[in-house]
Amino acid sequence: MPTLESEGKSYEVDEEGYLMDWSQWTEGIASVMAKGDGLELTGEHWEVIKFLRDYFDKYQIAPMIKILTKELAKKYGKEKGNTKYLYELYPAGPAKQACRYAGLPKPTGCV
Amino acid sequence: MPTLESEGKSYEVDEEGYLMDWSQWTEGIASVMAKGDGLELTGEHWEVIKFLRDYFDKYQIAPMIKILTKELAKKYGKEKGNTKYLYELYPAGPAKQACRYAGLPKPTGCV
Amino acid sequence: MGGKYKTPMLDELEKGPWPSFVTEIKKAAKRTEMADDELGQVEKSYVTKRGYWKHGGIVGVLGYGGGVIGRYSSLPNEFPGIAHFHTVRLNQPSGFFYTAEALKMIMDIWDKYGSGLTNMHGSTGDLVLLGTTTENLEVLFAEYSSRGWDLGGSGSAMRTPSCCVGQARCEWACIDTMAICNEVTQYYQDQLHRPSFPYKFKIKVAGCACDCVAAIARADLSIIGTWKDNIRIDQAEVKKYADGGMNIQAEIVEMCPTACMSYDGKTLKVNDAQCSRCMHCIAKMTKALKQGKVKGASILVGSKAPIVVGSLLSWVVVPFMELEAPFDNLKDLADKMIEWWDDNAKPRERIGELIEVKGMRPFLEAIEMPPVPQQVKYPRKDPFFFWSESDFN
Amino acid sequence: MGGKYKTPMLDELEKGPWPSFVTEIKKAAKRTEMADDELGQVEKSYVTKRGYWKHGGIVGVLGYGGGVIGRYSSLPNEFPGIAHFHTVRLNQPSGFFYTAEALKMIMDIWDKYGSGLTNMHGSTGDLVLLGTTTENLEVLFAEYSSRGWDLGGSGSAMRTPSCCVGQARCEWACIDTMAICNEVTQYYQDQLHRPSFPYKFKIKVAGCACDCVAAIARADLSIIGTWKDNIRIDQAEVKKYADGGMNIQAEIVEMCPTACMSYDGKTLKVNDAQCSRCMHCIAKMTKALKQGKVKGASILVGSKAPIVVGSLLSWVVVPFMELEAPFDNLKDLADKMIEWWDDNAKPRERIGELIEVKGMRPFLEAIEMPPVPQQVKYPRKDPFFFWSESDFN
Amino acid sequence: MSLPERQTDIGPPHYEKFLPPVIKKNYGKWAHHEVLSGGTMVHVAESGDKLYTVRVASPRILSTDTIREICEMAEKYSDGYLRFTTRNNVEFLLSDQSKMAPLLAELKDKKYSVGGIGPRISNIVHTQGWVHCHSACTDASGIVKSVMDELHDYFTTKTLPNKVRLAVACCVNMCGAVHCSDIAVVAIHRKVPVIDHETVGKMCEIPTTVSSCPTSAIRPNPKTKSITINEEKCMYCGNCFTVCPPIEIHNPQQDGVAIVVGGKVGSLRTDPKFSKLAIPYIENEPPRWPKVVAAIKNILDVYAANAKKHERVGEWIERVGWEDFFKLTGIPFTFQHIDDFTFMRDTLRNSAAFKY
Amino acid sequence: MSLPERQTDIGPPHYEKFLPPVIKKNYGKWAHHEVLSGGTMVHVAESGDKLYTVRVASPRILSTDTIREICEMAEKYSDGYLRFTTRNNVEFLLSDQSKMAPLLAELKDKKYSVGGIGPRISNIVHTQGWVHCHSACTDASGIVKSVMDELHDYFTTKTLPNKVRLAVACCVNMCGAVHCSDIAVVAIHRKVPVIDHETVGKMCEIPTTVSSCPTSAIRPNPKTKSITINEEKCMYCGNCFTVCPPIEIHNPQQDGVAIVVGGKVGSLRTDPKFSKLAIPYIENEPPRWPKVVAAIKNILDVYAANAKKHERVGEWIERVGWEDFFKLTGIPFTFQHIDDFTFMRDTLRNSAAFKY
Ligand code: SRM
Ligand code: SRM
Ligand code: SRM
Ligand code: SRM
Ligand code: SF4
Ligand code: SF4
Ligand code: SF4
Ligand code: SF4
Ligand code: SF4
Ligand code: SF4
Ligand code: SF4
Ligand code: SF4
Repeated sequence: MPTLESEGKSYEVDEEGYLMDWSQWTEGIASVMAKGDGLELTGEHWEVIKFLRDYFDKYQIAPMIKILTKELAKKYGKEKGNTKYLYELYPAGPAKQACRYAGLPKPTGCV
Repeated sequence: MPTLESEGKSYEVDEEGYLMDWSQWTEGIASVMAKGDGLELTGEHWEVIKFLRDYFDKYQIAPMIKILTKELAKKYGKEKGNTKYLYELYPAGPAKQACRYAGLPKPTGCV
Repeated sequence: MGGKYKTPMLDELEKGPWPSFVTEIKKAAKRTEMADDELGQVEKSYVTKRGYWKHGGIVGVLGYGGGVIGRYSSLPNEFPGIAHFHTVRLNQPSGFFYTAEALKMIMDIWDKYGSGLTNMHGSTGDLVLLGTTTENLEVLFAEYSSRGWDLGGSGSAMRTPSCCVGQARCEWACIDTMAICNEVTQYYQDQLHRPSFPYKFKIKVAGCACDCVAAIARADLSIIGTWKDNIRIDQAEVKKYADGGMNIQAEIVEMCPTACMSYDGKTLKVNDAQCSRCMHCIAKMTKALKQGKVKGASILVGSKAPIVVGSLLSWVVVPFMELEAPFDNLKDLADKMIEWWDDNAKPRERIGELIEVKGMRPFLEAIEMPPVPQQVKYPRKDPFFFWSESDFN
Repeated sequence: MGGKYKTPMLDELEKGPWPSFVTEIKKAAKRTEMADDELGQVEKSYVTKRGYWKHGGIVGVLGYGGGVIGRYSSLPNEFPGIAHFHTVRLNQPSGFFYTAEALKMIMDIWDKYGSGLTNMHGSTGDLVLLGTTTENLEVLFAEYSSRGWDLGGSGSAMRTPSCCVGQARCEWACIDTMAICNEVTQYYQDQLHRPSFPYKFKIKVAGCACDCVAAIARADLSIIGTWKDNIRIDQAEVKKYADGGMNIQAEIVEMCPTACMSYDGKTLKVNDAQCSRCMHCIAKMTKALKQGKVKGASILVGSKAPIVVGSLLSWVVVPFMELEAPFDNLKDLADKMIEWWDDNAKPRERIGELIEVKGMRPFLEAIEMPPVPQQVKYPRKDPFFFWSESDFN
Repeated sequence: MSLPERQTDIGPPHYEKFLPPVIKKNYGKWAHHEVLSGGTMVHVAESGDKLYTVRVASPRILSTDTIREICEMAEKYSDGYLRFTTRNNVEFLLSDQSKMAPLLAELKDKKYSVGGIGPRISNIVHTQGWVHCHSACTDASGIVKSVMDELHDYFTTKTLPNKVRLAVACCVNMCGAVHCSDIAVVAIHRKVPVIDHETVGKMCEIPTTVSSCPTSAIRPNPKTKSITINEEKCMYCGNCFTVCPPIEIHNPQQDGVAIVVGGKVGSLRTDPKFSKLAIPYIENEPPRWPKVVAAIKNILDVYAANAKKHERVGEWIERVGWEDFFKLTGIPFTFQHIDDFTFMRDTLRNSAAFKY
Repeated sequence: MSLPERQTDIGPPHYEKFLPPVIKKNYGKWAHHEVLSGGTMVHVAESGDKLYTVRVASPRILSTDTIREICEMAEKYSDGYLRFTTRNNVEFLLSDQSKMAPLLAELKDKKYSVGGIGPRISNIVHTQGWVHCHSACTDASGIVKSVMDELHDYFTTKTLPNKVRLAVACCVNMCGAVHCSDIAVVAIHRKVPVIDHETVGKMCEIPTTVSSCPTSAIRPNPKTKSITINEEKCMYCGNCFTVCPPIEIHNPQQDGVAIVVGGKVGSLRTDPKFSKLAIPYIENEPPRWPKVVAAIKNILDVYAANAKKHERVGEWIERVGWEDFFKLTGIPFTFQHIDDFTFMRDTLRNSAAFKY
């Protein structure tokens, strides 16, 4: 099983880099993952990660994209409420990057 | 609205003598009702009333006759576990007498 | 007595050729205050477009838990005669046969203690006596029962069974509907008079697929006569129908649901292996076609009115069963059904509803019937199904 | 390369007249380790009766959220060539038309970066390239997209639309299926590549009721060609069919579902008011019968596979709609459907399932369609139904 | 007054006591029958014996006077033997053909309607309505009388393609086989019930009330010790009222009736069928419900004009399609017709073939 | 290596680029067609132009080599034009009739199967199976190959009453139109899934897993932070596994296939139909699934012997009745055949008329 190192600790991840245990997540992990993709996490990135993390804490599921974009629009302004914006922030897509950085369970089934 | 007097208090009942508010029930009420029917409540009568009352407290519904007879059999012996026995105790029937004495809501709909 | 109320609305319903219930109430109102006040209250309902009855009451006779429907006017001051207006259900004789003598006796007693109004009959089958008071119930019961008439069912109990006229008059009765109806009524006397079921249970018996008692639509246990062997054809009579102007091709052959008939202008043929015994051809050519001789009944289960899950028609569970007096096989089967239902149902859950919840399998296992294709219109579609350990052997 | 594994089980499947997928894998295995390890793993599955794939992964190309299905062997040490074995979905051209030149180009690139195996085509319609590694994905995408080929859909997104051959070859195509398919594919590019729906959404277009693309069974939005006016009959051609040995009475007239045809041995007639445009007679007598000239499509909604509530066939929502390029009315309608679905669905809820939960009314109101009898096989049975304030006017 | 000695669990008298001798003799041995007129028929036994039946309309609510009158006629013409049918008609059972004519004459004289046999309309199955039931949201007897006055000829003489079974249910409890009738009236509510919270808490079994609701619109409300109804989900069935009287479902302004069509019970030709919704609502218009009468008449006329011989209403509709039923009858198709209850799925059309 | 410039959202190439000139010219103006043999047909345009189609079987899993070989033949005989059908066959599109014979000869030579046109069996719709899918509980390609070897004559030459559409689903996700096929194989599980509780808690969305279950067999278990399955209610659909990988549903000893029959997609004659359960379980027997092959052959033979011309499998069964289907095929009727899922109600027989 591959691992990921952050702040001196090592975490199990799967072959696609998703954390194997969502409860272990730390902000540091997100940063390390982003670095791996050559991304520097800006405040805007953190807005998304924070929303995902809060939503997951509350509902134990990842939000549908629609909800994510709606909420981003509500909280941070209309220009942030669309998939185009999300893909600009996370070029590999919200599932592959934002959810992964936020330590959410790997999305399933929807392929 | 007719009333029923017991231990110095007066209680609203409907035209068939059912208590209008099941929460007001007291043992005295049961005795008064029985007297009205010319019945003297024995320990065996109270076994039934007690079971009905406990069941209602627990589930907020009257038990099905089947459950009543089953439970009587279990608690007080097989010979008490049938409708014949119930009708001997309460000649007008468990719905009309036992439930009424126990202060349960009037059975509905099943006519 | 009578004539207390002006009833312009109801009077309208005395016009026209169909017999008028208003006239009937008025007749009784001449003799009883009950009927007169009933007339007044119904007139009021016609004006205000709403009923004035309180929710059903619990009244009855000693030793019984059913047979009487309690009813109280919600306007007892305005219509004191119907402050109490209970109905008494007398269990009808199988097939609704009477003699004038017996009926008159029933009426005489009713006139003494009741409103003078009846329903001949209630929808379940009882002879319904419409409107009396609580204090008259014991008297009425003593009068009737001492003369051989008992009460019918009500409440969460076995309900009064009923049947079509059957072999008493009908050439198509594959089973003795009246004997069966009478037998199950007698067999379930205790369950009929002392409610101890999760909800009501109705039995109806029809002699053939015409189902003149609507058994398939309104009985928890529907017993419908049928046969197994070949339809018997009298070609000479076929010719008479043709000569009489019947278009046998269009009216019979083309309406046969299994397309198993043929007619060449002379001989009418049935491919019996394909016949589903639907009764159409026999019913329309009763002189020419007769059922086979191996007769019995199909047993269906579960029909009911729409509340709660939507109306149900009964489902075939035993495709064919011979039924001869004293019908022990039927009583056994009914006992098993009721036991399973009783053990598993929630309050106010009919047997058909329970089968929907639990599935056919536990029910069939309880009544010891194997699965057969006749039980389904078609097999399941989705590939989701259960396996028991017993299936793995 | 190739031949790493003994495959006695799979070798059995090279026998017999039908073309063998094993032979195909072996061909590729001669050139790629991927295909060779695939062969080995499948052989192992045949022995142990189980698959060895990990649960689907999330891989893809930058800027897109779909189009690639991640797949990893659960035995990467035993079969390292398929440690990664992702599929790439190339969006097929409408109607699955190709030139040899285009296809060869696609194959050349695939040989460079993939397993050498394909599915022609995937069940949704994509040209499926079977098996590559994560690092090759961007390269493949650059190669293909620069040559005019884009990825298809996957995930909770618009899926690759598909259609029957339609007017390109078929005399019965009432609508230009390929143009419609191409148009909606282009119109929904963003939704196709960037999943933003509650679940998948599929569109399929069939030119007539034969439904050669199974649109009614496996598309959230099923578009099926039809016509409104009278069937055109060429009696001379009818005669030729009869002369050729066709039993017109049995094969055509008696199989017409509405019984609206008649044939007297000479003239074939259709009572057009009764015809349901089922296509049977036209399909079996294509030279003699032609559809009417007022053509368009029926719009149906909601079909899907059995998970979760059981399989669904699509339901008629718009009985008839003219469809001419650029098909704005269709795109409008689809937009409204998707918007309503998007606003109301739970995650992983298909539009058909949502309609079952919410009822047809809110859906029809959302797409601004009035209720019409064509939407139902039959009206509801039980007398339980809703009223809105708007109904009380 | 001393009462006669009561007996229990004796059941009904045995039917044999009431069978005329010709029936006893030929019981189970009938050969065939023939319809002689709209209200008379003869059954012929294998022995050659004959039984004549004269069927007479009844309003079902009968006074003891009328029953006595009927009994007297039975004594005069049918040796005192009579029966009632499963649809509440009266049948005189004659073994002596010569008594038919005088019986018919006396019946005519006394304004009884003779009919209901053969491919006709028979008595309308119906129940209590405002006459006796707390649950009624229309009156059954009044509608029956009004409809049968209008269709009277179809009872006595005129024929139809096949039997047409009519029924009236005075509420959705449907105390009859209304749900499988050729044409039926079923009374409905259209407003969410009004709850008397204080009384509910005192008088009702809350769990029973909650589980009574087909659409799970009811939730217990621990605060009020009563229940809450989700108005969005309620479709006014009144089942909560049945189990808990203080939940008032009646609304005289909005209560009314729906018309359902195409049901049948027998298995002849086609399987038994449920009736389906034709007209979702007609207001209550006592005393003669003219709109209801007209609606039924219209459907019946269209059926009579279009069905093939022996086709029941539902069989005719299924042959021509519901599209045509609505077209031919001119009845508007509404959202209410589209099923959204438990079993909507199978009612929606999933076919590319239909009519316009 | 520098990559060519990627483009996004361009969609597929326009189909017009790939249409042969005869199609472009006669687009939308075809008059009729004629089936020439089991695998060839001609379409005639209003203009009189003709288009010849030669249809060739494909295993759907195609190597690039084979595709190149096909392309080469297309270049030789059909000016490079070809297409695939919705059932994954290859079609050569010829405008020159004289090239038909040599094409057919070369195809024969290279052991391609020509067929699938007209009232025959065409390619079996199927999906990934063990070749690529984590969800598979059988292999699709192996069954397809085994069945088509057996039924090969029905693809190439022999005719049937009508088209017979076969399909194989390698799990109940049913990635095809399996649920509406004349005869189809669908792979099923028979055992309650085994849960790896520790991993579930860490890796799965619990609410999603709970709501994935069609029978509500799954409850969250806050103690284990995982879920609990009510074994009584589970009918092994595997949907929980789809959304939560650590729920292991596969069981090689018990996994197998069911056979369903009688579905169709077109609206000709009768409405589209779902396939219904014929055989609830046959074990997996790789490599050639002899019992599955025999079962399909048996059903097909009985259909061929009993159906009327133009009747599809489902139409034939509905005409003779399911009672007869089981009798004629000799397939035992089991508890599994009786629906007990959501829509059981309409599948149970509610009629007094049926066959034995
Ligand atoms: C008297 C009778 C109507 C009549 O005028 O003929 C009748 C009258 C009532 N029925 Fe009924 N039912 C009567 C036959 C039926 C039938 C028909 C049958 O038995 O063949 C049905 C449909 C078949 C069925 O059982 O499903 C029927 C289905 C109901 C229901 C719905 C039950 C269900 O499971 O869906 C109720 C509601 C209930 O039980 O709470 C009901 C409830 C009632 C109540 C008790 C009203 C209530 O909500 O408590 C009615 C009392 C009316 C009154 O004041 O007199 N009645 N009821 C019928 C019994 C007379 C008799 O004994 O012969
Ligand atoms: C590749 C393909 C099968 C094939 O070999 O052709 C396929 C493959 C998968 N399908 Fe599918 N589906 C494919 C067409 C279909 C179809 C047919 C169609 O689209 O016409 C259906 C039935 C129609 C429908 O959508 O209902 C279909 C219904 C499903 C379902 C059930 C969805 C439902 O709502 O019931 C699932 C389960 C899921 O979504 O989680 C599913 C899930 C899957 C997954 C992703 C497995 C999973 O559980 O996550 C499969 C990946 C297999 C793999 O490893 O390659 N696949 N899937 C088809 C797509 C190829 C393409 O793009 O052309
Ligand atoms: C007297 C009665 C039985 C009883 O025990 O009381 C009865 C008696 C006969 N029925 Fe019936 N049926 C009687 C209620 C029914 C019912 C039940 C109902 O309406 O609630 C049905 C089911 C209706 C349905 O399917 O919805 C019924 C469906 C039939 C049929 C089938 C008609 C059809 O083609 O669909 C026949 C056969 C026929 O008419 O050709 C039939 C035939 C007969 C025959 C001819 C049987 C015979 O040989 O004696 C009897 C005289 C027929 C007539 O009245 O035209 N009887 N018949 C019932 C009379 C009710 C009434 O007063 O009108
Ligand atoms: C090529 C193809 C369309 C495409 O875009 O690829 C096609 C082409 C034609 N179909 Fe089809 N159908 C094609 C898949 C289908 C499907 C879909 C499927 O099988 O998944 C169906 C629905 C099947 C169903 O109902 O379950 C289908 C149901 C029909 C029918 C209706 C048959 C019936 O009587 O039920 C006809 C009419 C006929 O055969 O008389 C038809 C007729 C035709 C005609 C004659 C139309 C025409 O005039 O060109 C074409 C040649 C017929 C033939 O192959 O015998 N086609 N046809 C598909 C070939 C698939 C294959 O390789 O075998
Ligand atoms: S159900 Fe059959 S046996 Fe009974 S009366 Fe009707 S036709 Fe005769
Ligand atoms: S009984 Fe019905 S199925 Fe049998 S031959 Fe007569 S009409 Fe046909
Ligand atoms: S669906 Fe109709 S138009 Fe399309 S190919 Fe098939 S037959 Fe032709
Ligand atoms: S298209 Fe169908 S319904 Fe219309 S005439 Fe032809 S066969 Fe009959
Ligand atoms: S249908 Fe309703 S209103 Fe009429 S009698 Fe039955 S319960 Fe009462
Ligand atoms: S009327 Fe019916 S639907 Fe409405 S709350 Fe009461 S039980 Fe529920
Ligand atoms: S049917 Fe099941 S196993 Fe087969 S490809 Fe689809 S999801 Fe995978
Ligand atoms: S396999 Fe299906 S039925 Fe069983 S627990 Fe999982 S989701 Fe539920």
